[in-house]
Amino acid sequence: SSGGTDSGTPRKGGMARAVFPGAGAKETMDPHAQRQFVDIARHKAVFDKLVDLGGTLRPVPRLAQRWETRDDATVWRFHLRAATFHDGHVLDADDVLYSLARILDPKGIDRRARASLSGIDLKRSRAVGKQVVEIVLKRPNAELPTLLAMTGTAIVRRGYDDPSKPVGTGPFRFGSFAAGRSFAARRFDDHWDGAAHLDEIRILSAETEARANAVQAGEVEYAHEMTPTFARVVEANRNVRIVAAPRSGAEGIVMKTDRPPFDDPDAAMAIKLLADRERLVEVINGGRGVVGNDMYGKGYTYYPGNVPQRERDVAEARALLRKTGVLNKEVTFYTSSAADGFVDAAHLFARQAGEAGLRVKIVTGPPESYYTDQLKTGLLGSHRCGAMPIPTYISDRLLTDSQQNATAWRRADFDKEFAQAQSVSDERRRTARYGVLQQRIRDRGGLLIWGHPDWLNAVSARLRGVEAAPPNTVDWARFDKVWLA
Amino acid sequence: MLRHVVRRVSLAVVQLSLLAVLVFLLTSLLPGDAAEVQFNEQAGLDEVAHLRGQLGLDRPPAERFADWAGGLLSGDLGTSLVGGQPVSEIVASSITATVVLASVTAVLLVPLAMLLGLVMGLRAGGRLDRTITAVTLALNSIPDFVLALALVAVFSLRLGWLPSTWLGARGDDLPARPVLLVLPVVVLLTRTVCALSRQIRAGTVTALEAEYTVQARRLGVPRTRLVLRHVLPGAAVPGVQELARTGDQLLGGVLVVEAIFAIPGTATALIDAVQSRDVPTVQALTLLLAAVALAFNVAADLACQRLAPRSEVLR
Amino acid sequence: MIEVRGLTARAGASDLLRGVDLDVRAGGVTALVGPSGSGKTTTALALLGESAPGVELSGTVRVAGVRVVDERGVTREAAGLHGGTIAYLPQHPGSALNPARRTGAVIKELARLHGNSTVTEAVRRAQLPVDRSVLRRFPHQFSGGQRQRIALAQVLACGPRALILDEPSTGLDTVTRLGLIQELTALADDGMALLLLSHDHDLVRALADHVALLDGGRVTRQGPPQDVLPAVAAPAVRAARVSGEPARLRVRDLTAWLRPGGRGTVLDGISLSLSPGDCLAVAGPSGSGKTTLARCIAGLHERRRGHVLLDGTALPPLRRRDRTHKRRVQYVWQEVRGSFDERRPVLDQVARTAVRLRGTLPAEAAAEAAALLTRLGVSETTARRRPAALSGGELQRAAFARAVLARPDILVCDEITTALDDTATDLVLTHVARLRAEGTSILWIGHDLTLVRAVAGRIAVLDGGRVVEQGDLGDVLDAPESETTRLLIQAARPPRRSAT
Amino acid sequence: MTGRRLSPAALPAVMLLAVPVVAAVAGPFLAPAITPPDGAPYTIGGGHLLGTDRTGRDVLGLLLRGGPSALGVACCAVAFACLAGGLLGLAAATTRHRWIDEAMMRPVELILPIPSLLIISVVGVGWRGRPEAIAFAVAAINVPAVARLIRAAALDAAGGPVAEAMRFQGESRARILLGHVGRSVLPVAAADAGTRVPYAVFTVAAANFLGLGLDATSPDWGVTIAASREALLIQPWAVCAPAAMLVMFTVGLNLLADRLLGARERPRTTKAAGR
Ligand SMILES: Nc1ncnc2c1ncn2[C@@H]1O[C@H](COP(=O)(O)OP(=O)(O)OP(=O)(O)O)[C@@H](O)[C@H]1O
Ligand SMILES: Nc1ncnc2c1ncn2[C@@H]1O[C@H](COP(=O)(O)OP(=O)(O)OP(=O)(O)O)[C@@H](O)[C@H]1O
Ligand SMILES: [Mg+2]
Ligand SMILES: [Mg+2]
Repeated sequence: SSGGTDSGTPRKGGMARAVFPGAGAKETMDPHAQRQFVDIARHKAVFDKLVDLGGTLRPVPRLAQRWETRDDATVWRFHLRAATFHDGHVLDADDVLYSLARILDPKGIDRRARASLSGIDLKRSRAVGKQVVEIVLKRPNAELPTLLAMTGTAIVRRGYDDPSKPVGTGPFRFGSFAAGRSFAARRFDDHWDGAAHLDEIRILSAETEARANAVQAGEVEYAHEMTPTFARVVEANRNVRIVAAPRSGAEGIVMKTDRPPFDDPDAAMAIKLLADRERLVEVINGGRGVVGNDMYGKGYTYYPGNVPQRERDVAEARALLRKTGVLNKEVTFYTSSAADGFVDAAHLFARQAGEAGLRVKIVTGPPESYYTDQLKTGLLGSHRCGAMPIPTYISDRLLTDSQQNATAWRRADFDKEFAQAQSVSDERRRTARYGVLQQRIRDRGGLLIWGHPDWLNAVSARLRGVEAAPPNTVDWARFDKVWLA
Repeated sequence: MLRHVVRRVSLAVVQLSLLAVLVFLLTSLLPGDAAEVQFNEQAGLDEVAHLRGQLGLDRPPAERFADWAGGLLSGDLGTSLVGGQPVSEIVASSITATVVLASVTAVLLVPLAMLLGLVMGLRAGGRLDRTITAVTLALNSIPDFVLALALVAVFSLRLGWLPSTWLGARGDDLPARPVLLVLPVVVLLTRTVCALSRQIRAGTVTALEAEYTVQARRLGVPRTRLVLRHVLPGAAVPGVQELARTGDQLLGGVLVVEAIFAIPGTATALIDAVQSRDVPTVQALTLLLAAVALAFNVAADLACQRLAPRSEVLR
Repeated sequence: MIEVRGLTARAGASDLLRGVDLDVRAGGVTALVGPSGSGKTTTALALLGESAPGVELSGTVRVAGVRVVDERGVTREAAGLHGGTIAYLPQHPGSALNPARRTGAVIKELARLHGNSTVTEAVRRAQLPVDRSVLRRFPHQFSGGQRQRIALAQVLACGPRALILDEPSTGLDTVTRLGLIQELTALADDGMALLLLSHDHDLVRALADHVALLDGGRVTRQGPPQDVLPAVAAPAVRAARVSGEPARLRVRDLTAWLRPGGRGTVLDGISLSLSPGDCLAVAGPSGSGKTTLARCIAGLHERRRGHVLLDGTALPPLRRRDRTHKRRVQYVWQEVRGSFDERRPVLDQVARTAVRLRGTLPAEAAAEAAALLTRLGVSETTARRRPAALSGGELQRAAFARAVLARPDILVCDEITTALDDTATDLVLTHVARLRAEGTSILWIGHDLTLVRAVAGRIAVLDGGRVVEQGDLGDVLDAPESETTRLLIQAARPPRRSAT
Repeated sequence: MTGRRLSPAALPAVMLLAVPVVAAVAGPFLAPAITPPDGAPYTIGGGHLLGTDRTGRDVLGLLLRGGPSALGVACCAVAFACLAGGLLGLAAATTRHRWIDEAMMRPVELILPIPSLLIISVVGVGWRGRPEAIAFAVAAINVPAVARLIRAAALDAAGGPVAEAMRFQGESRARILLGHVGRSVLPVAAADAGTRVPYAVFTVAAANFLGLGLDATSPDWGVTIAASREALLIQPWAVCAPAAMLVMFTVGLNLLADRLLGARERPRTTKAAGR
C-alpha cells in the first residue's frame, strides 16, 4: 500500500532505524561537505539550516524566522529564532557568519554550497545585534533564501572544525558514526521546533537488496530509494508500505547543442518529438511518475504550467530529421549504470528512435565518473536530476559557466537574461521571466525531459508520520516528526 | 623443511612487492581518478583539477608510488584519498566481519566437502553420486544473489526465523548473535562446497584405484578406516589446492553476499575503494588479501608435499 | 587351512586357470611354482576372493573353513578373512605402499587392527632394522629391496594364520634372503600356513615341504620339492668374453646424494668402466646403492658429482640428452609395473621406442616389438592387453623389450629377471648374449650370483655406496677379498629344508 | 576402447545438456518468429508465455536469444582458462628444472589474489563492450587457479616412473605432457572445469553490470538473471527460466563428463571381495 501522512496521535519513545544507499568511505559527517542522501539525512538530524525548501521547492523558514531585503535584493536581513545548540550554546548571528565563512572558505574545496553562495560578500556581511544577520551580496539576487536552503548550508556552532564532533541545533544529538555503515543519534529535548518523538534514530547504509530485505523483515523501519519493482513486490505486504513522493526531480535525455547535428534546434526538436514518454514512464518508472514536458521542475514554484504537453509525432520528427540530414544517420548515446534505469531508458529510446529512422548507437561508460565523462562524450546522454528549485537547476546546468552543463548550452544572451531575472525582486515578474527562459530551452535547447518520477521510500507499518516529500525538501528524511506505533 | 619455508616466505615478499606495483599500474589504468570520481555529479572541471592538486594526484605516478612504498616500509599504509582517514582504519574496520565469516564458513566447509566428496567418490557412478553431484552443481549454478534472495524470502520474511541482514549490527555483536551468520554462511557454503567436494571426489576415485588401497583392503583394513587413513590423504591433494583457492575467494570474493546481507567486510571496502579510485586503500586491501592468499597457497603447497611426498625428490 | 578344488578363472574367451586343486597345510610351507604366466598370481588372488579386472572365478576355495569362492564366484564372507586370517604379499610391492604415509604408521595401524603381532616383531621378521629412521620414512625413500621388505612387514604385522607370498625374495640380496628364510621357517613352525609363489628354486627348496607345479592353468605335479623341481642346473655360461676394446662407458669418482646441498650421500667415489660387448655385474646388499648407480648412468638421478663419460664425453642428465644419447643408453626399471602406463596396451608402449628413437614406422615398430616379445616368450595377444592384465614376468620382459628396441649401446638392467622362471630367464639371457655379440655393453644389476656368473664377465661389489671389490668375475667370486662378497656368496646357497 | 558407445545411463545427462544447447543454437533463429511485441514490465500472461522482463520484453524471446553469448562467452572463457592454465600447470609440473617451475608458477600466483573486479575493469575499459575481451578477462582470472590445481595433480604423475620411461623412449615433452600426465589429471581437470562454467557466466554478468561488457539489456542469460532478480517474487520466470538453462547446462555437462571418464577408468579397479 502507499500513502502519505498518517493520522493518529504521536507516541513518544523508541528507536527507529532508517537505511539509505551507502557510499562507503565517501560518507562524511561534515555538513558542509555533504554529497549523498545518506549524508544529508544524517546532517538533517543533527543540524538545521537558516531556510529550507517546502514541497514546491519554495523557501520556508527554519532557523531564520523571517527575512527581508531592503532594496534590490543585494542586502538581506535574516532574523534568527531562539535555538540552542546541543552543548547549550544559544544560536546567534556570529554562528551564522562563521558557518557562511566556513562554506565559502577557498581552501575547503569539498564545500558543497561554495559555488552557489559565492555571490555573498562576506566582508560586508555582519551581525546586527545577536539575533539578526545582514548578508550582503556582490550582485543582486532575489534567490538568496533558496540558495541558503540548498544542501551543504547547515548552520554550525562557531568554532566548529572537527567533523567527527558535530554540534548542531538539530532535533537529535550526535551519538556515533561509522562511514559507510551506521550513525546513531539521541533526541535533543531542547530543540526549538519541539522535541522529537523518537528516543533514538539510527541511520544505516546498505545496498539495494539489503535495504529491501531489511525493511521487509522488520529490521529497519524506513528504507530510502526503492525501485518500482520493489514497490510492486510489497504491494500486498501489510507490514511495509511505500511512501511515494510525486514529482521528485526529472529524468531525461540530453543533447549536445554545441555541435552538429544538435546545434540545429530542429534536429533537437526531432528527438523530442520521437520519444514515447508514456512508455518510458511506464517501463522505467514502473508507471510511478508523470510524463515530462521538456522543462525541469513540474509542479515547482516558477514552473510554467500553462505550456501545452508535447506529444509524440513520429511523422513530424521524420520530416525534421530529413530536413536536418540526420535521417538514417547514426548518433551515439553515451550512458552508464550510474543511475537506475539509465541504460534501459537509452535502449528503449533507441528503439523508439529507430521507428522514425534514426539510428542510435549506445555506448556504456563507467558509472563512477559518468557525469563528468558525459560532458565530453556522446551526442546524446542520460540525464537525471533530483528535486531542486528551478533557478538552481538553470544556474547549475544551463549557463555558459555551469559546471554540469550537460547540453553544452552556452548562450550569452540566455545567461544575461537569467541574471536579470534573478535580480527581480517582484515574484510575479520573476516567475514570468523564468518561464520565458524555460520555454526557450524547451523549444530550442537540448533537453528532453520525458518524466518526473515518484520518489519511493519503503516504510514499516510501525513507523508513522512519514511525509511523502521529495528529497531535498524540509519534510523529506525528517525523523523528528515521526513516531513508532 | 625450515629452509623451504624460509625460501617460500622470502619469495612471497618479493611477490607482494611486485603485486603492489602491478595493482598500482592496474588502478592507474582505470578511467578517472579519485578527484574526478568524487566530483562526479557535482563539480566542474576546475574543481576536479583543484582537488587533484590537493590530493597530489597531479604528481607523476612513479613519485606517488615511491611515496606510498616509503610509507609502507615505515609501517604507514597512507591516508585514504576519499575520506581522508588513515587507510589502516579502513582495513581494520572491514577485516573483522570478513574473518569471522570466512573462518566459520571454512570450519563448516572442510568437513562437509570431505564428506560429500568421499561419499561421491566411493559411490562413483552410482545413484547417490549422481544425486549429490546434481544437487551441488545445481546449487552452484544458481547465482548467489538469487539463492540469497530466496533464502531470505523463506527463512526471514516468511518464517521469520533468521535475520535477513547485518544492518546495525557491529563486529562485536557477532558472538552474541550467531544467528546473523547463518544465511550468509549457507550462501557461501553452497558457493564453495561444490567445487571442493568434486575435487575430493575426483581424488577419491583415483586413490581408490591405486594399488596401495587395494592392498590395504586385502590386509583387512575396515572400510571407514580405509577411506579416512588410506584413501583420503591421496584424495585430498587436489582438494587442498582447491581449498587454498576457496580461502582467498572467501576473503576477497564475497561481494554479493556482503552486499545482500549488508556485511561490512573487505570485499565491500575493496570495491568501494576501486570505484572511488582510492588507490592507497585499494593497495592496502589487495596486499592484505594477497598476503593471506599467498599464505594459504604456501600452506597448501606444504600440505600437498606432505600428502604426496614423492614429488619432493623430483627436483 | 586352505583348500582349493576345481578352481577356474576365465578372462573373456581364454582360460587362465582350468581346475586347480591345491591344499595348503597349517604349519607347513607349500610352494606354487611354474612358468611365468602360468597362473600363479591368479590362483593366489583367488584365495583372497579377488581377481584381476575382467577375470571370472568359479570352483571351490575354502580358507580356514570359510567358503571364499564357490560356483557363482566370490562369496560375501571372503572379505571377513582379510588380514587376520589370510594375508597376501603382492608381486610388485613397490606400488602397494601408500606414498603418503610413513611406513611405521601403517605397520602400527595394521598391528593394532588385528592384534596378533607387534610393530617390532613384524619389522624384525621382515629383515629390516627396527629403527626410528626406518619407521619414519616414506616408501619412496627406500630402495627396491627395502620396499619389498616393508610390504612384507605390513603383511606380517597382521599376524595372519595363512600367508601368501608372491615372489618374496625379489630384490633381496642373498644375506637378507637367508634371514628371511629363517624367519619364515620359524613362522611355519609356529603353525602358520604359508603359500609361496616363486621362481626362485633355491628359495623353494629351502622353505617348502610341498610343491605344486602349475602349468597352463592346471596343477600338473605335486609332491616334495626334490621330486617336483628339476635338478639344480646352473644356467649355461654365455659368451663370457671380456673384450679388450677401450672402455665405452667410464664412471669416475661418482658421488651421489639424496637431499639438496649434498646431504644424504648414497654413492661415494664410484669408478667403473665398460667396454663394447662387455657385461659388468653389479652386486651388493640391498640398499647399497645399485639402483642409484644405475639411475646416475641413466641420467635420472641428478644430485651427483663426478664423471659419467660415454666415449670420452660427459653424459648429461636425461633431460638434456639428445635423441642419440637416449638411444645409446637405455635403462630397465627394477620395479617394472610402475613404469608402464595403465591406460595403453603394453605392445604400443613397447613399440614406441623404435618409433621415437629409431624413426621406424609405427606399424613396423609394432611388428618388431611383437616379434621380440615372442622371442622372449610373451605372445602378441598377451602384449596387446593393458599392463594390469599381464603377469609380473610378462611385464618384466616387456620392459626389457622396450629398452632393447632402441638397439642401445649401453643397457642398464636393474634386476630384470626377478619375476622370471628358468625358461624365461634363459630366453632373456640368450637375448642378452646376442646383444653383447652385437656390441652392446651391459650393466647387470642382480643378486643372483649364479645368474651373474652366466652373464657377466666382470663384477663390481657395492656396499654402503662404495665399490668394495671389482674385477674379473671368476676371480672375485672364487676368491672374494671383501667381507661383503664373502657373506653374499656364503648365503647364496641356503640349506634345504628337506635336508634339515 | 575404440568405438565406445554412450551407455543408456548417460541419457539423462545428454538430455539435460541438449535443452540449453539446442536453445542456444536454434533459439536465435526461432526467436523473431515467436516473440510477441513488448508488453508492460514484469507481467505474467498477456500473450507472453513466460511473461515479460523489466522493460516489457518477452522472456521466452530473451531466453531464445540469450544462449549464444551466455554459453559462448563462458565456455570460451573456461575452455581457454583450462587450456592455458592446464598447459601451464602441466608444464610446471613436468619440467625437471625447479627454476622453470618457479618462473611459471610465481607470476601465476601473483595474479591469483588480485581481485577479479580489478582485472575485469581494466580489460573492460580497454576493449569496451567486446564479448571476446570479457571472455579473455574471465579466462585470465581463472588461469592461475586452474594452473595451480593441475600442477598439484600432475606432480605425482610427472615424477613417476611412467614419465621417466617415456622420456627414455625419446617421447616428446608434449606427448608426455598430454598423453600421460594430462590423461591422469583429466578427472581432476574435468571436475574443476564443470564448476567453473557457472562461475564464468556470473562473472560475465557481473562485468556487464559494471558497464564493462554487454550491457544490462542484453538477452544474455546471466544478464537476464541478474537484472530480473528483484522481481523473483512477482515474475519468477524472468529469473528461473534462464537459471534453469544454466543449471541444466552445468549439471548435464558434469554428469556427462563423469560418465565418460568413469567409463574409461572403472575397468581398472580390481574386483575385490565384499564389495
Ligand atoms: N628419498 C630417499 N630418502 C632417503 N633415503 C633414500 C631415498 N632413496 C633411497 N634411499 C636410500 O638410499 C640407499 C640406496 O638405494 P638404492 O635404491 O640405490 O639401493 P639398491 O642397492 O638398489 O637396493 P636394492 O637392492 O634393495 O634395490 C638405500 O639405503 C635407500 O634406503
Ligand atoms: N584380465 C586378463 N585378461 C586376459 N588375460 C589375463 C588377464 N589377467 C591376466 N591374464 C593372463 O593370465 C596369465 C596368468 O597370469 P598370472 O599373473 O597369474 O601369472 P603368474 O603365474 O603369476 O606369472 P608371473 O610369474 O610372471 O608373475 C598370464 O598369461 C596373463 O597374461
Ligand atoms: Mg605373478
Ligand atoms: Mg635397487
